[in-house]
Amino acid sequence: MSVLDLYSYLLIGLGVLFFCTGTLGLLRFPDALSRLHALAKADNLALGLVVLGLLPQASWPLGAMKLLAVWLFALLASTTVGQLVGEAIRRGDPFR
Amino acid sequence: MIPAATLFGLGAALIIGLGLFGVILHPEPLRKVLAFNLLGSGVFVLFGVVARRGGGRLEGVPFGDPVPQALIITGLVVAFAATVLAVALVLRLAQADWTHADDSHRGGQGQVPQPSPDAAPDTSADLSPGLPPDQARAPSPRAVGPAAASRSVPNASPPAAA
Amino acid sequence: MSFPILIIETLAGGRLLVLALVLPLLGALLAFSTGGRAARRIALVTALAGLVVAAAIALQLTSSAAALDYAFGGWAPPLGVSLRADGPAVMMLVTTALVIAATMVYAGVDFQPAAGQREGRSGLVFWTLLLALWAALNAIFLGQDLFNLFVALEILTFSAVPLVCLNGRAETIGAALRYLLFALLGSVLYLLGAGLIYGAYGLLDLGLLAARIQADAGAAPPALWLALGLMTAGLMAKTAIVPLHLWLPPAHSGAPAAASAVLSALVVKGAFFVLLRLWFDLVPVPAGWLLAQMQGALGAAAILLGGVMALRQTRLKLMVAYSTVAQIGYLFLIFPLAGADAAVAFITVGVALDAGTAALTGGLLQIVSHALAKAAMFLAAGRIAARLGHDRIDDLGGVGRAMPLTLLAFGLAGLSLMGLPPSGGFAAKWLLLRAAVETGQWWWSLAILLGGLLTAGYLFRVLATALREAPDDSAIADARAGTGPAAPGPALAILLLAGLSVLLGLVPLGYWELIQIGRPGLYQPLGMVP
Amino acid sequence: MTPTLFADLGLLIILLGLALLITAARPAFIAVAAYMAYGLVMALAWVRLAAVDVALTEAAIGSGLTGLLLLGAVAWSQRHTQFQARRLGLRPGIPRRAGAGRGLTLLVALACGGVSAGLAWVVLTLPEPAPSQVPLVQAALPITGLGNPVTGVLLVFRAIDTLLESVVLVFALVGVWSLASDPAWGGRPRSLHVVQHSGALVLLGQLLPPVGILMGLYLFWVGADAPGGAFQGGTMLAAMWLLVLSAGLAEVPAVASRRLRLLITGGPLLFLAVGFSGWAFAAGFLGYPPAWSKPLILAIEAALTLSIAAALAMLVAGPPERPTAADPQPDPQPERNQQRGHR
Repeated sequence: MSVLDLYSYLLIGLGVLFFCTGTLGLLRFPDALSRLHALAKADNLALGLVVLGLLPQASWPLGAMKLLAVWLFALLASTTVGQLVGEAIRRGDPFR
Repeated sequence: MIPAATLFGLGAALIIGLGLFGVILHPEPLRKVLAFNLLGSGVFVLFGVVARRGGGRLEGVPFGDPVPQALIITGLVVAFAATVLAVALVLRLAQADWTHADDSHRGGQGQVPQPSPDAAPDTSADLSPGLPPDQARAPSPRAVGPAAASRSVPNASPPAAA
Repeated sequence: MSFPILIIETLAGGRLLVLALVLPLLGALLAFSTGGRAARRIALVTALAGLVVAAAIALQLTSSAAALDYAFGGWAPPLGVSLRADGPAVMMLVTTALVIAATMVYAGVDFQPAAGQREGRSGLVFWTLLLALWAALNAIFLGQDLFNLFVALEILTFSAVPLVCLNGRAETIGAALRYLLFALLGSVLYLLGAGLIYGAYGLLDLGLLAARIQADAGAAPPALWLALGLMTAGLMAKTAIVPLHLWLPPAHSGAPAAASAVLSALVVKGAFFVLLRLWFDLVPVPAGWLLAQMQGALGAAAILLGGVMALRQTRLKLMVAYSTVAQIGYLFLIFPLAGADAAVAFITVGVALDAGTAALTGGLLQIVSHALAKAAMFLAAGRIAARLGHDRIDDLGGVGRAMPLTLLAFGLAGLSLMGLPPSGGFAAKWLLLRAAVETGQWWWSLAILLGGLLTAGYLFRVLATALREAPDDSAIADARAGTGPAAPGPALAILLLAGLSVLLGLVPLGYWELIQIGRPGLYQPLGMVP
Repeated sequence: MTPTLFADLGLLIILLGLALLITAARPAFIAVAAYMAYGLVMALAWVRLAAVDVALTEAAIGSGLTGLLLLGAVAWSQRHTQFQARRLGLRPGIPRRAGAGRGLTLLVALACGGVSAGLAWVVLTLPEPAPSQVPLVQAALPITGLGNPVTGVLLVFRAIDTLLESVVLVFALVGVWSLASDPAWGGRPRSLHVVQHSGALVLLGQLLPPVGILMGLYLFWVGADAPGGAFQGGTMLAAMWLLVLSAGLAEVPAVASRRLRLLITGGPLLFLAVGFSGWAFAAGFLGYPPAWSKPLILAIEAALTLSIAAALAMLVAGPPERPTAADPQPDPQPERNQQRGHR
């Protein structure tokens, strides 16, 4: 196992840990807004860590750029969705 | 040892059973549509299993039989079309059930105009004798008057995708 | 296993098959994209072309006495997809073209946009989807590939369902939704079966599959039997055989008459035709003896239940719809009868028939004569309802005086449904009856006879009422006073369909050898007795 | 047990759990959410089954568009039922329908279990080695000039299925439109723009489409030689259009629009035209002359991609509801006001 592999394992493991934390928050927090918070914060960070961990394993430069793009788009999407869900909660739409 | 394809095949068998159960027994039409999608997905997985079994490995990379795979793609698109049509009908039915007094002459002349005064309270009775209770009928709001009903039409524009 | 990849295009006759499939498709796409009043004109032109193509295929088939084949793009099955026109397929092609053309004449200006409007909803939908439905039916009759047949069945569903609720009333939308759910369940079960068959054989082409299955007869894998069971169940839901018939009466009676005619006459037959292909082309029926007996039992139940329900209806269109449930029952008698000991032979009107051939011929004749008669009956019922403003059977008094041509057509169609000589329905039911007697399965003949009595019961009730004088205060008095001379087109179209369903019975039985063209091996050919 | 088999088992357990949730969850919203998650996990399963083309289609259509559609439908029917109930002074809430009796439930469950058991048995007894058409496709693919065998099957060997499938979308659209009311015919589908002022959505609607359109075109272009193709690319384009529509950055076209209809039928019509040309220049209907096959296929796929994108987006948009005459005003929202007033 090379140093790079060790680095990958470490970061991906950390990412998984954050994913678990986020899910725990989703399950245990009392209201919708805080659950949203837990998901948006922890999951984006977790995905970022996983992507960083995978970077040395990907082909350079195309694969790495694709991985980064995935993270970027996931950030963009989750931010927007977080906003929309937050607005819906404030308006009191039937979904809660 | 069980190969992965067989494992997915067994899973598909279970998913198909679940979907079938939902399609036949779920009382709400939208849930029937959902179960239909689940059932279809199980069928597609079975095609995928067949494709995987018929494939092999090329330079270490696994590949499947492209024929069933192409059939799945066609099937997915057709299933989507079916879902859209079913959902449109469900929504239209929900809308119409609240406004069923509003049935003046639409469509061609070939239709039979219903003598609405006597038929209005329960138009379904003479059209669906012997239907089991789980048939797709939305709640029938008998209290709706024609005036109230026609007012609700513009407001009731179906959904916007969230 | 080795197959050729490319084959040379067959003779021009094969191109006709492509035209039969593609012309209505092209018509539908053009009708949709141009829209407006042009949609109807495009449909009529397509109908004319379609009739010519169907007739040309029939001519080609009878003159060459061999099935027509076509492989798309020159790619030979199993890699490619092919079409095949054998005797039964051509019978269905011609019947479909006739019924659709007559329906178009009947619909006439019904679905035209209102004055000052460029395009109306019902018009665009009706003309586009009628053509789509036609394309789907032709694809089903000609299809030789299990998956290609699935896509065709789906197009059939998608074009038939919106026609059911064309008038937009709540109860017809409910009926359409129920129909769609039944049809979709049927399709998905069919697709599942097709997948299992591919898993077992790696083939989808009916001809190649049949050869393989017969080659290893007796050692068929379990996948084949499960697949056939699932596909049969799915197709039976689409055919509306009892007890899967619940969707049919509300759907077929709620649709506008022009649509009802096509739905009842043709659409249910589409699914049934695939069932025939499976049980006669893919596996010979005797292989599934128990299943064939069960199918026959469902058929008998449908004949009786449909008849009784039709007798109890108070609305004309609903009665005609229940009559469809009953008439479909006769079709399912083919399975036990044609599957019986094929060595039993008998001689009838100058033709020697083995029981299996008699049953199959009778069944196909039943499909055709019922298609013509039921289309005529629904169209006649539609005209009566349009004229009277209602279709309550008890208040039909005076119709015989006011609309004699329409009632005549209704009566002629009824003749065929009851199975009275000399109609096509008589020939069909008589052949089935003989097959039942000759193969010692007398219980089926009981169902056939009882079914005929029930049919006579509900039809005579309508005819007797319609021939009574109208009470002065009835709608018919107003209707008679209010309407000017109607265009003769619709009435003549109905009369043509009804007349054909009767005349079918006068065609010499030997001529139905046509049915055997392109179906080698499974049955002994008909022999003419000098 | 090898690690990959362990991963497959995990994937399968998640899928089955979600399937159970889809069937049994009481609130429809949860069932739909579970279905969307199911679709995404299923896309992974497709990769495991060595079907990347299918994985892309599943993620795009099976999970994405179908989920979007069902979610919208559930939201609407709940809001609609609550609104109507309040208006009529009934107790708000969704009335529960009577389910089937216990005996019937048991019977159906047994039948479905039987089907499952039969299928499992068949899966275990499928012939070994599995029959397949791989050798045939491998032998014939070089003639087509394509590198992706799935595209070869879809657009060359089984082109008729693909032609019919593209037409299915057109007819399904006619069916959906047929549910309009007569006065609304020719008008526009309901506006997808429901969220009044959402800066985030508008920003996404401006940022994402250029990238998404590029990706859609790439998916179509690469389909000839690698996973991708008209359906995947078309769905991507449809998704971008729907995003722009729901952000309120563009207006849904009217169903009477000739341009829209030509866009929708253009792909199938071109496909048919090329098909007929096969009679003159190739081995038959839907055949391609060998030298021209790749450019012709790409042309068909390009037209199909656009047609599929338009058809899918219009399918999700639904039947026309607003006569064009009453166009300029935004959709009135009395329904929401009503709800506010009641709270």
